[in-house]
Amino acid sequence: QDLPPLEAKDSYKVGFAQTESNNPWRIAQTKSFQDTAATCGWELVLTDAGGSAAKQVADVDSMIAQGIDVLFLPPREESPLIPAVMRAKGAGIPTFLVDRSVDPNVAQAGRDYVSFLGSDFIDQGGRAAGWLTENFKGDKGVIIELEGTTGSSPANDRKKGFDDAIAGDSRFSIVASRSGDFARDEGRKVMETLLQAHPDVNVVYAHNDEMAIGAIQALEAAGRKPGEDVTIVSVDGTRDALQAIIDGKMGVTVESSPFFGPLACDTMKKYAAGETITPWVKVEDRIFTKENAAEHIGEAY
Amino acid sequence: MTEPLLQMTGITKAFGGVPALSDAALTIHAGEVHSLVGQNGAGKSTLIKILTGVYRRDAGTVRWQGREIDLKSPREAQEAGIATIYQELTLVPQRTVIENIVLGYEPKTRFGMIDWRVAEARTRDVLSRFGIDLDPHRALGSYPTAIQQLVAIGRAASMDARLLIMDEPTSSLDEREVEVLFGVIRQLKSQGTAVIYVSHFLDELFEICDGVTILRDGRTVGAARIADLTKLDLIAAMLGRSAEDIRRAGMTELAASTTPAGGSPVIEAEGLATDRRLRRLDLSVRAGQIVGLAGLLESGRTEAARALFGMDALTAGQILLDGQPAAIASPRAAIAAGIGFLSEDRKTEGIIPDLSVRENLTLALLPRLSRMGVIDEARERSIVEHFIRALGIKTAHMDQPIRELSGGNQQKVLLGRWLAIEPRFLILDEPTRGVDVGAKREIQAIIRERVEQGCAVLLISSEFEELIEGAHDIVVMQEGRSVTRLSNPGVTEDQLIHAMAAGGAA
Amino acid sequence: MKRLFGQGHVAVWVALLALIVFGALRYDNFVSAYNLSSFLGYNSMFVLISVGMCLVIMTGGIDLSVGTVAALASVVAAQLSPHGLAVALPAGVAAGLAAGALNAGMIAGLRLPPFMATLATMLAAKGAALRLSENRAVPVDWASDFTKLGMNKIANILPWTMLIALIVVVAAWLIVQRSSLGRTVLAIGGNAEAAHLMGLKTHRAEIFVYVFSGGCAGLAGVYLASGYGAGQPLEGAGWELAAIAAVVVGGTLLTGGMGSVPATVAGALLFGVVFNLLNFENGRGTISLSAHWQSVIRGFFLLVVILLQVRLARPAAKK
Amino acid sequence: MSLRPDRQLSGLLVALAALTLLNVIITPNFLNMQTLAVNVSQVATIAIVALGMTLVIASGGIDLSVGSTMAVAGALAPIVFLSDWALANPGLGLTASILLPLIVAGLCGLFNGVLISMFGVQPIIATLILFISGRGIAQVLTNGNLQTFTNPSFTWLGTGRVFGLPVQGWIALVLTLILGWVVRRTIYGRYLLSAGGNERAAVMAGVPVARVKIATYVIAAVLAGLAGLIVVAINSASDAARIGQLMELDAIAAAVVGGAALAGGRAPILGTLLGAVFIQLMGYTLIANGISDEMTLIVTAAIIAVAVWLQRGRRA
Ligand SMILES: Nc1ncnc2c1ncn2[C@@H]1O[C@H](COP(=O)(O)OP(=O)(O)OP(=O)(O)O)[C@@H](O)[C@H]1O
Ligand SMILES: Nc1ncnc2c1ncn2[C@@H]1O[C@H](COP(=O)(O)OP(=O)(O)OP(=O)(O)O)[C@@H](O)[C@H]1O
Ligand SMILES: [Mg+2]
Ligand SMILES: [Mg+2]
Repeated sequence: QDLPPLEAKDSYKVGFAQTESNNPWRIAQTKSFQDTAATCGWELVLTDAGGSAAKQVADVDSMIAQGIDVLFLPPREESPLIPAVMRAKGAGIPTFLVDRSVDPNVAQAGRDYVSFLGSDFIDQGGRAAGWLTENFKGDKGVIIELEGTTGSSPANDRKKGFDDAIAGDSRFSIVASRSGDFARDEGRKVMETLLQAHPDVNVVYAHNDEMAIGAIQALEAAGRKPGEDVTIVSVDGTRDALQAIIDGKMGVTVESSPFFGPLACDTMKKYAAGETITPWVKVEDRIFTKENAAEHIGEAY
Repeated sequence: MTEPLLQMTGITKAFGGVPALSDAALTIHAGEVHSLVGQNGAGKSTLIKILTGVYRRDAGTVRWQGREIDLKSPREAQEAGIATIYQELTLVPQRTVIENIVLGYEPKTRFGMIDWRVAEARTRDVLSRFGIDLDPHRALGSYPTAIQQLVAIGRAASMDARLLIMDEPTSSLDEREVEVLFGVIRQLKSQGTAVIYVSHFLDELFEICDGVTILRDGRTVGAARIADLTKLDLIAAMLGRSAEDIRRAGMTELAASTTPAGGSPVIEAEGLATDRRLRRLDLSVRAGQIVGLAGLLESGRTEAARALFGMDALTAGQILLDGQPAAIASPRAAIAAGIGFLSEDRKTEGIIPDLSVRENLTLALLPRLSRMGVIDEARERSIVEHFIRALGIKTAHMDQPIRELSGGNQQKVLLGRWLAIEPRFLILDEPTRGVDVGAKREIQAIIRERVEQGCAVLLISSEFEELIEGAHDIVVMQEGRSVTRLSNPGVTEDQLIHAMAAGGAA
Repeated sequence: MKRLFGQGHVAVWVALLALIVFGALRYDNFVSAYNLSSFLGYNSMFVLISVGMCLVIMTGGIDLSVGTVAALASVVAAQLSPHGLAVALPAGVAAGLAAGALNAGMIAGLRLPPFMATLATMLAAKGAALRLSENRAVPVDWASDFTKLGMNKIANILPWTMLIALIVVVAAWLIVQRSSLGRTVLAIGGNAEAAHLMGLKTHRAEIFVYVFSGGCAGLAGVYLASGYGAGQPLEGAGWELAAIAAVVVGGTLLTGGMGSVPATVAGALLFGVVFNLLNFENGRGTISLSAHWQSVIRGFFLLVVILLQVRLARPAAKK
Repeated sequence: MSLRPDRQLSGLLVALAALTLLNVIITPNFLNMQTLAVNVSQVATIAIVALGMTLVIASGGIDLSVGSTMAVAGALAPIVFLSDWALANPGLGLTASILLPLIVAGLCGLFNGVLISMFGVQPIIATLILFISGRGIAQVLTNGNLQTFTNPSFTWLGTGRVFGLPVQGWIALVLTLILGWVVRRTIYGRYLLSAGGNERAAVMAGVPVARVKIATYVIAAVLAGLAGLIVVAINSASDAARIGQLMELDAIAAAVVGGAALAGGRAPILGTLLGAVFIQLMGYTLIANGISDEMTLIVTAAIIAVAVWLQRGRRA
């Protein structure tokens, strides 16, 4: 069965079914879509699932009922959003997945939805580990890992990417891996506690920048010198993280850009024009270190 | 003699180390109406609750129909054939009258569902036996205490029990209803049902009971056929004093009619009405005067009190304090104006169960006991100590939670709450309800003393004796109106009954 | 009729009706088969947990565990989905019943306060769900008949799940109205001590409501897995509050002793309609409500309904 | 006060001692000053909110909105001290950035209190309204953005030390002492317990129940606001979406483990502090010993159940 076509016109009714709005990354992503709407001729229908995959499906349903032309969907979870993708397809609405994908065993790009626009969470974790193995000076790396929200796919993937990569280097051992819920406050608390139990730690890998900043605060409060005696690596590329890199407190953050709007507009236009879209429109994530942080801090969120 | 129906011996029970019962005993025969008497806190209710499995006994044996038993819950007691009306009303006020009658024993249809039609018929049956006419579909809580009490009795009486226990069933009933109740008891008795009857109204005991067991300080001090005793003997045994002492004191202590009331009116009600069934109340009480308020159930006496105490908004009329119109918009305002109100509903409108005796007693007095919001605890303690002694409150210590006190003692604490504010005008709704004969006289004496000091009292009572001996004047109410005012001395019981009933026709 | 619409229950029906009329007039396709069936499907989960919660609240208790228990049940059902609906459905419900039994044991057996007991179960069920699922959503087997339950509809409008939910509702209503168990439930809420002294089987009734609520949550969890393609250990956050709100907006007092099953259903649907309306409003293009504004509006709406309820209930209470 | 709360307290103390002993044995580096400081700083916010919650529970109510109130206060503070006016008047600006959020938090409490005591709305639902929209309001105020800042004098509230221990720990302790005294010795405390113990009877004894309840919700909200400020100060950042999330459950749990009865009428202030400490220490133990996140949930559940059961057991 073929993908639903999209006719080329000036204005589209575009659905964007956001998963939640409880972190800066999501808010920046939503804002990016809103900003693009003005320039790209979108009449944007915005919903917010409040962190519930089931509600996200219901939200997509209500968009279908409203007769949207195109759907941009950042699926909260791989499997639970499949019904949404299938129903959009059934209603003749071309769908683009954003920032996360769905289970490829059931729904496939080019058949059930047009394409997946996004980066690779596993790869993000792997690149953080890669930078670490290259730049770590000591001979024994004792790692604390601050995981994202337990059970969420970025947490699972960033953990897998990092852990698999680090396993290849015998210098490193992960002494504790624990959820900080992607939040600064929680990251700080967990770090404070783990630091007491493992004072010999000299590497922190956080699944996002907010927790990394929390970890830096915990380290400083305990009289440690983040950046000097503890290396910190993380993912996202927020302004605070870039600042921390500039200040020498943090080693690296792997970019995970929330600014999907322009790419979405571009890809949709191409699709409407009849071009074939690759199943995975990869977002080229940069990597921010001392070398380039100052240069990019202006564009960070 | 045949095997007794129930035989309790050597029953012992302590609460947190404080003994409530020590070596209590009770024997009941089938078809006997047996009374359990004793002062407040003597352990009557506790003994009953041990029998029905609410409390576990520390020691002692219970034989029921010749076999030793150990009931673990009220349900087991009911299944064994013991139905109980507990002292504190134990019904569900939010639910309808029908439900409260049939709960736990609902008639079922063939499909195992409740047959509401049969349930209603059964309820009407029970109600008509007690001559109550009400809407059984309404929530029980919307009816006055007396009605609720009758429903509780009706429920228990309809359970076909071998033994029916009534812990102070008549405390909120008037004489007419008591007569109805006695009719029912006699009928049950003729069917062979035994009844344990607890009451502080000794006259009732002589009227209805066959045998009596006397408890004092948790111990059974005597059991006898009631016919073999005089009232004085009974009182003497309860109090542990000689009959001679008692004789000298006389029966009620109010006896206010002997002293003429001479003060100026403290409070006057002119044509008061509320949308709670108070239609028109005219009333005045002078300093040093006791005015009685008489009336049948539903006549609106409680409503009159509520209006005077600022609990219900007035829809007509006004209240004068010392001749000046006064706006009494809330109980708080009433208290500030020197008015106290002892409610008839001790449990829901009186005690704060988790607070101590001390905290309960000083609750209304607090504004005067504190400076800048801080309570003067030393003064508080001395005041409480005074009232515990003056009212003879039986409590382990003043910091004991009030819920652990016996019913009568709770009542005394609440009376203390109002006496403590030294009111100019005190409304007493059934003040001696549930209070034993000894304490009753003490309470009456205290009230009289306050009146002599100039306090004005409005006394609501279902006991004619209390009204006739105690009140200077008696205002009679009917259907929310004050209809007659009788003046003592000289009011007779007949006169009063006539005034209460006759107006209905007028 | 009076039972259905009586007392404080009017407010919720009035509000529900008003919102539906408002939506129908203001938005295209609001009352369309598509929107209706999706609405009923999604909200059948909330109807289920709300009914369970209603019975619990009638006893004066509370069940905070419904959301995570549903998540746990969804994981169990999804894991067993290759064996088909006939295995996965009972297994999911059984998981819910087991959690309910745990609550019942702590509350009726150990006499823990319901709030704390079910809070503990709420945490434990989430932990168990994460553990079983190894921290990720468990895909269902699309080849088995398991997903039929969640996906199929009668006449293209009425989802099976809503039909099942309605059957549970009717059963609960009958139990409350017509069985001694149901009357005991209400009596406990009215006056637990009195109910005990009246010789009612209070333990049995307490156990029943928590197990029933657990079963409802289990069923909702099975539907979650079946209708959304996966067992979801993280789903269910905040469901307990949604259910409590539905019950209360339906005119039931949290102190127990009274309440209405049908009005609770209306309450659950009411909140569903609000979400649905917000989505449609955002689609009209006039204003775009951010998620933040949406929660402000939802709170405000709750306030309005509650005040409406207070107003409508007042005169009745006075009499 | 009667003997009862003391007996309850002693049960909790025994549990705390056992947990501490367990930690001394199994947790590395447990006996050191930094461990104490970490725990004190982490428990302080829960304890402060739980104190207010205890009063609310004593009045027979519950307050679900404390987390949202924290978010509102926490979102406001940076807005105030980052404003041009505050930057021009640092002293005044700092004062305002503390007072204004507390006042607004108090207004949240006023809203709850009025709904509950004047309109007769059930507490759980009345406070659910702000639970839902309060955080939304905080997010609208900040446009959902994370506000980060450097302001050493404000940050002191979260990171400062007095006698070697975190400032917020001292604040929690002082508040406990004050509230403990208020409950025992003031007319407000007595009125609170009466209103929660038997509202009808309290009204008839002249207790201004409505005023007492309103005051209680205001106090609880102001305390929550203070906790919100502390959280923001520790993190040097305000994230309206996250501040105080799930705080209501932690606070209620602390109060109940400390001996509060949800039916009202009891306000074990010291117990609440210990309850909060117990919950904190339990969390610390699990994290420091590398118990996985899922198991942490299960073990926490079991410990809460046992702790509450111990409380109950002593009462029966
Ligand atoms: N649950 C309890 N906890 C502690 N003490 C109790 C409890 N129940 C009763 N008591 C004490 O036991 C004693 C006997 O009380 P009980 O209620 O049996 O008296 P009673 O004879 O029924 O009095 P009354 O005529 O006032 O009803 C009293 O001193 C009372 O304080
Ligand atoms: N049979 C009845 N049907 C309906 N309502 C009743 C009935 N009996 C009483 N009530 C309610 O009870 C109230 C009457 O008060 P109540 O009977 O307490 O008056 P009272 O004269 O103070 O009696 P008492 O103080 O002896 O109980 C009314 O508000 C009325 O609503
Ligand atoms: Mg008694
Ligand atoms: Mg009366």
